[in-house]
Amino acid sequence: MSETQGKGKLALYWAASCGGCEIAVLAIDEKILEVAKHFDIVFWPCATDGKVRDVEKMEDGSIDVCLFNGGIRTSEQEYMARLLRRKSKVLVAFGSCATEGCIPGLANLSNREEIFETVYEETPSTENPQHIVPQHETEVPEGKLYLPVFYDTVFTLDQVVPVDYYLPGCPPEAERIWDAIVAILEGKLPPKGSVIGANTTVCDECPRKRTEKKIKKFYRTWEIIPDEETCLLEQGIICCGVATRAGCGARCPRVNSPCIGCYGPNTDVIDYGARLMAALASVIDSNDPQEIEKIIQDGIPDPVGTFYRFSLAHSLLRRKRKLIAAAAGGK
Amino acid sequence: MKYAYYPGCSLECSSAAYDMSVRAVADLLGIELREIDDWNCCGATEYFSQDELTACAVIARNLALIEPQLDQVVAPCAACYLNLRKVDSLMKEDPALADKINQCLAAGRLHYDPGRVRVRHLLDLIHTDIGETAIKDKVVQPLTGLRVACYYGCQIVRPYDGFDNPEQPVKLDELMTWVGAEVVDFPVKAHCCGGHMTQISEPQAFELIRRLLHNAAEYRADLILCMCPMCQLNLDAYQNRVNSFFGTNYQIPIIFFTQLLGVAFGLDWKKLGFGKEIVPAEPVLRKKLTAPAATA
Amino acid sequence: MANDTFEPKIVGFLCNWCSYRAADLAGTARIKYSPNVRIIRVMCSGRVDPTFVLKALALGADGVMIAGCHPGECHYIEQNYKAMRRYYMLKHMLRALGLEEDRIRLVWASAAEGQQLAEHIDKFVEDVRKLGPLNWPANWQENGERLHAVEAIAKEHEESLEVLP
Amino acid sequence: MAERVGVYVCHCGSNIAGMVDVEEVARWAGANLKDVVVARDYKFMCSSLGQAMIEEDIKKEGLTRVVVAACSPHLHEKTFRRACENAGLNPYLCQMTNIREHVSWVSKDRAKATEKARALVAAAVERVKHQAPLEPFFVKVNPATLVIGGGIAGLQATLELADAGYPVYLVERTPSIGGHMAQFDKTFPTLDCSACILTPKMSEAGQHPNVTLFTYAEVEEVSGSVGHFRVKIRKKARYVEEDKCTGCGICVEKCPRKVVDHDFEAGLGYRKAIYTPFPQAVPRIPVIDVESCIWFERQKCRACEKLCPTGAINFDQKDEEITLDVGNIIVATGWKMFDCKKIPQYGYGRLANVFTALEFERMCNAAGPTGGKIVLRDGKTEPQSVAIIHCVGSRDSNHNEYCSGICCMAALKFGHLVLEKTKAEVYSFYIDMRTNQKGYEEFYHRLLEEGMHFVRGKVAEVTDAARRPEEAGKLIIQVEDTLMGKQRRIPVDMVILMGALEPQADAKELGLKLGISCSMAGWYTERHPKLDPVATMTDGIFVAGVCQGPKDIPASVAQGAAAAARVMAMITKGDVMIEPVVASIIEEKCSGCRICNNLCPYNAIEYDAEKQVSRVITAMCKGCGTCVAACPAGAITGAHFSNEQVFAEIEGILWDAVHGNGGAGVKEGQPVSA
Repeated sequence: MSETQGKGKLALYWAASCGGCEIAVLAIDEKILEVAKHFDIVFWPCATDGKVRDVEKMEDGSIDVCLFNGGIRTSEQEYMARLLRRKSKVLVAFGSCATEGCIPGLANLSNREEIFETVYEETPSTENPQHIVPQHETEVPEGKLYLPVFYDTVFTLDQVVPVDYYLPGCPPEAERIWDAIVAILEGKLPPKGSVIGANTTVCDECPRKRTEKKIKKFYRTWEIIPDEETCLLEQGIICCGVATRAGCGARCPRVNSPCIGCYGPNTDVIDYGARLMAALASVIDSNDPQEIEKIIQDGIPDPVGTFYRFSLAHSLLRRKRKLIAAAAGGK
Repeated sequence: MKYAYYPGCSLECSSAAYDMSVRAVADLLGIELREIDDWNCCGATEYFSQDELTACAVIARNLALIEPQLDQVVAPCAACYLNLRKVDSLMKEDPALADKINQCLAAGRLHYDPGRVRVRHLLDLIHTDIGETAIKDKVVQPLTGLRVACYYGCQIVRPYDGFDNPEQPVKLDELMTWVGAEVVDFPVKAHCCGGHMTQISEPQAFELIRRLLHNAAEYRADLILCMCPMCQLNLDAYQNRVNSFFGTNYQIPIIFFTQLLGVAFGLDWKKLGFGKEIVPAEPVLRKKLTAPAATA
Repeated sequence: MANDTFEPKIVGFLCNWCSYRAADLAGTARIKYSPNVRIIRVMCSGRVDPTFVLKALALGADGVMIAGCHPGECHYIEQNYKAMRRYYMLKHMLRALGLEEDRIRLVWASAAEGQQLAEHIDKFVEDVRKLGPLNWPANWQENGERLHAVEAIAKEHEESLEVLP
Repeated sequence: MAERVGVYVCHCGSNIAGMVDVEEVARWAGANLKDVVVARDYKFMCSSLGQAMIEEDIKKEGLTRVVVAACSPHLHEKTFRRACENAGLNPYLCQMTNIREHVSWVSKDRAKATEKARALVAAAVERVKHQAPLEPFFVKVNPATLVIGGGIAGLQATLELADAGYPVYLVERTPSIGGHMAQFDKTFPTLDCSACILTPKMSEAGQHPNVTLFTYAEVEEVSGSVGHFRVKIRKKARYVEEDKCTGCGICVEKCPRKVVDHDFEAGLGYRKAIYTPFPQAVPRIPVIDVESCIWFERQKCRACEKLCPTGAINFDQKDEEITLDVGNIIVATGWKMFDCKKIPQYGYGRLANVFTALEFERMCNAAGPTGGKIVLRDGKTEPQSVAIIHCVGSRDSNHNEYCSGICCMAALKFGHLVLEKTKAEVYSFYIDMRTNQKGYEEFYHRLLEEGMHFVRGKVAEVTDAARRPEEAGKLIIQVEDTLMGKQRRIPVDMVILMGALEPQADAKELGLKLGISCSMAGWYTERHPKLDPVATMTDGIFVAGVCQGPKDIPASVAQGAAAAARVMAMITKGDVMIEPVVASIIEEKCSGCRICNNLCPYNAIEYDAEKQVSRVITAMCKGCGTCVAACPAGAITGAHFSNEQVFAEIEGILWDAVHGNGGAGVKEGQPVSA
């Protein structure tokens, strides 16, 4: 895209996420000026004024690139996802939430009722004697008011609309964001549906020494002071770097902290947690069923939080079983 | 070591010597036997041919009565041992039957979960749980020179996977060697004594008894050791009848293995129930055990 | 109960050397067993990736069976142990996700054990039948409410756009 | 471009069509499965007409993929792959699905069987679309062969190969080759002398220029694969230097320590602490038994060393490890006899005159401990009556369920020998008389005429407890004669127990080293029970003789020769095709985490420390796919069992769940509303 052709149109949107991704965009520092040189920002509710109505009035496909962060938690977010999909030539799932659900996706361990109960009733700072929880419809003298529907399940962006590119990370590293912008500007994009980034895992960027792996016990981080040079996994600490896409420069392992997997799975892996489970289970150093069970249960008290911390919503099973729904399904 | 104790009817009367010696020996070996409160007859073999459910329920009642903190029960009588085991395992294999039995037990506000209690024979317990070293430690009157035939009968070793070989058991042989006795070969050691056949057809029963006596005599056994009241009764009480029937002259004392163990341990013979047997054992013992016990 | 007519759909991953051949032998010996287990051949139970199991459950299977050579008899020496380790890891995960861990089962069957494999299959089918249908897709779908709500927003906005100018 | 898939559903006569509506399955596949352009059913797909149908469709319809729904791929995968290849389609683009063994033969309900068959066909169709053309690898075959076990089966294999001009290493655990056959006196049914036919073969093997013997040696470790195995053997210290020893036997003669020989003489005779197992042993080099040798016991004696004319005795000798490179391995490790003491009611070990079959073999042998005289344990009394009990430890659910095969004939042979050498009455107690080889039934009739008594019934007990005067001092056989329907007690002087043949105690252990499996009973598993009885599941490893299952001498010899022929075919061809079902690592995706390094039992994954990636050594990979499943980066792919292929197969096999009710068909990434 050369300057003579005129500026492109860029949109950014924030759905179910913490907002860190919005800040991450600014973390590219002065390079944001370079972005501004090439793009008109047509929609960025966090930073510029703009209304949904404006977007609705745009022609379909008139936005060149939309960076969409956050998962889909409510009907409003889904509406925005669909709208921006229709208006954008290239839709990028920006950050871990849009890509694979991220921490908000862990809400899939509960359902709407349980979440409302916690948020609006049970937290110590909550005083709610009337048990008021958000309702989709509310009657007021003037008529009906609507709130977006709060879903039972968090979806990822690509679970509701087709996504062209992904930029994982919680949040994506500034360098990777810039790499992606350059790739878009230069038109050097991988095939649609790809992640713009590395095709290998964190170990590739990790300076620690690795030998062959055999694990007799999994340690939690507070149980052991790890050696600073040896592979953390070989010391029994669950470091997710083996299964997590490179791109961060192995930030966590470099400071003696295990990788927790925010960059998601490597290319063509359809279930991050399954990959990590398979890898870790394979190197458990026991052939005795009871011992294996003990190693697993003692060392991994929270398997979902360990293996699906960032990817539960995008995993094959997507969520914890809703017993009510399952019972209904059986009838 | 605590075990529930199921003496059974025979030990109350005809085999009182067994009960006396079991208690005396157990006491010495530190085995605490807690007699099941309000136990009833196991029904021996007869009930099963009449009505299985009743037979089972009668037996299961004893299992259900065992104090919850005990998980093993000892039965010295072979028939009692077999019946308790049989019902426990029938209940395990057939949950429907177990349900029915428990319905019967419910009438007495009782319940038994199959597998809760492990049914043990006394010999197994002494041999396995006490063991060689502890037994040898207790011997004050070694039975050196006493030739014993160890008679197991049928019910202890068959049909359940037991603590010994079902065809040629050896545990009592080993136990007797530990206390210094000379164990003679007794190839018929697991053959039948005739059981209740004495009441049905004497010639058949006597022939079975004769074979056992004959074999023990052939191997010059001083006495035959039993661990079943029925066996002891048949061999002892009918010995004279067998002799007159076949024109033989066997004079082989038949005693319970616990009685002889008690002798080796230096216990008082009276407390071991000696004198209740018909073919007297004491003369043989006195003759053979010339060397006095160190502490006697 | 609805379970009377419920026929579980079960995916079976059988290793090429022992359990698949056991299934072949069950056939040759004309041993009849439940038709509910549909067999996928893998070279070794060690090839079974937890992803396979999750994928089958996610797509609507009610249970997944993994079968390999007996421990110590693996055609690939010891790879069935790796299958075993992953199996326990998977069970740990399934429990955490609210699934009955009995929906997956690891069994061993040598090439000579057609009868045993058939028994394993029958037992597993019955056990899954007792658990009832899983119907996982229904677990995350929002029962139509979701679509309705999105369309309602679109309609609301359209109407207000019409009114505005 | 969409694939063009052909689906072929076989009736297999009525084998499949009798339970599965094959026409419906084919019709359904054609109507419902994407990319299926041809779907046919046919009486016998494996017939030449069936194959021709596929070939023609490939050419005319331009099929790019083929699915055959028929029997087990273990039977006909090769057939259909060849058909595809003939028509110019890469054979790995053909997928078989098993609707006979896995569906029609095991189902009772036609509708459910048809439903299952549909699912399997859908799975195969979805899978085949993801399959990729593959080319097999070829590996050179080392012409040297390792034979494990120097019994008759191993000897036969060794000589066949050596005579054909190929080098053979023969490894034998005991000090001499010859095996159990060397212990026997006569062989049934011809009654020719065992030693007379065996020893020439032994010495031939001992002297053959192409044969290298390693006796008193065991296989320690096996690595590599077909064409190029590397085998470590441990040659146990003999304490006699082989190159110096002439086999003169002075050491044995002068050795002052005599012990009971539980091996060769089955406990019936004696040997010295330094010994050769038997006079015709090959090699004739003795061995010092450290358990019995006075020097090893209390550092005294060394008589053998002093008297050896060539200075061959070496008390400092150590076990030696030798590495051999071979292309193929023949396993002929034979058997051991059932421990008859496990059936105490038969009295072995308790009643003196109860003998095992092996003891009796030695007793009959003219070179044996009694000089061939049949006598009681006292060494002098000739028995007046002999009982032979069949099926001791075999056909017995308490011990081994299988029939031990050879014992009936061996029992008849024993009967003949007793009748020939003594005046005794001979009783055989059998369950069934099994004499089903050439000349065997005739031999049975001969024994009937010679006056051997046959009692059909399983012996309850052998006892010395006499009931009647005539039983006194005898062994009484208590048996139910099932032909008379009567309990019988038969007093005899001697009892022979026909103990079962059992797998060697360490058969499983060796199997693990070799990567071959055992049946539940412990016999090595052949590749196919009927059509491939000497090959194993591991290419390049063959089995011969009793280690594969009980069999007699002619069958063992035939198997030895057959295994050798199979090996020769491999050597002559020069190279061996290896299925391209192997793992490979995509280096760009590999981060060198090394999770996979330890998982391969064949050490086929190496780590490149410089590039920090792991790599699969294709020739050593056996294609199990464990590393594929374990790779956390998804960097390892398994040819022909790739993730995509299995995922597609799962989707296909759950076709009804995905496309049926429940809305499970919603694809990810697609708008829910149109």
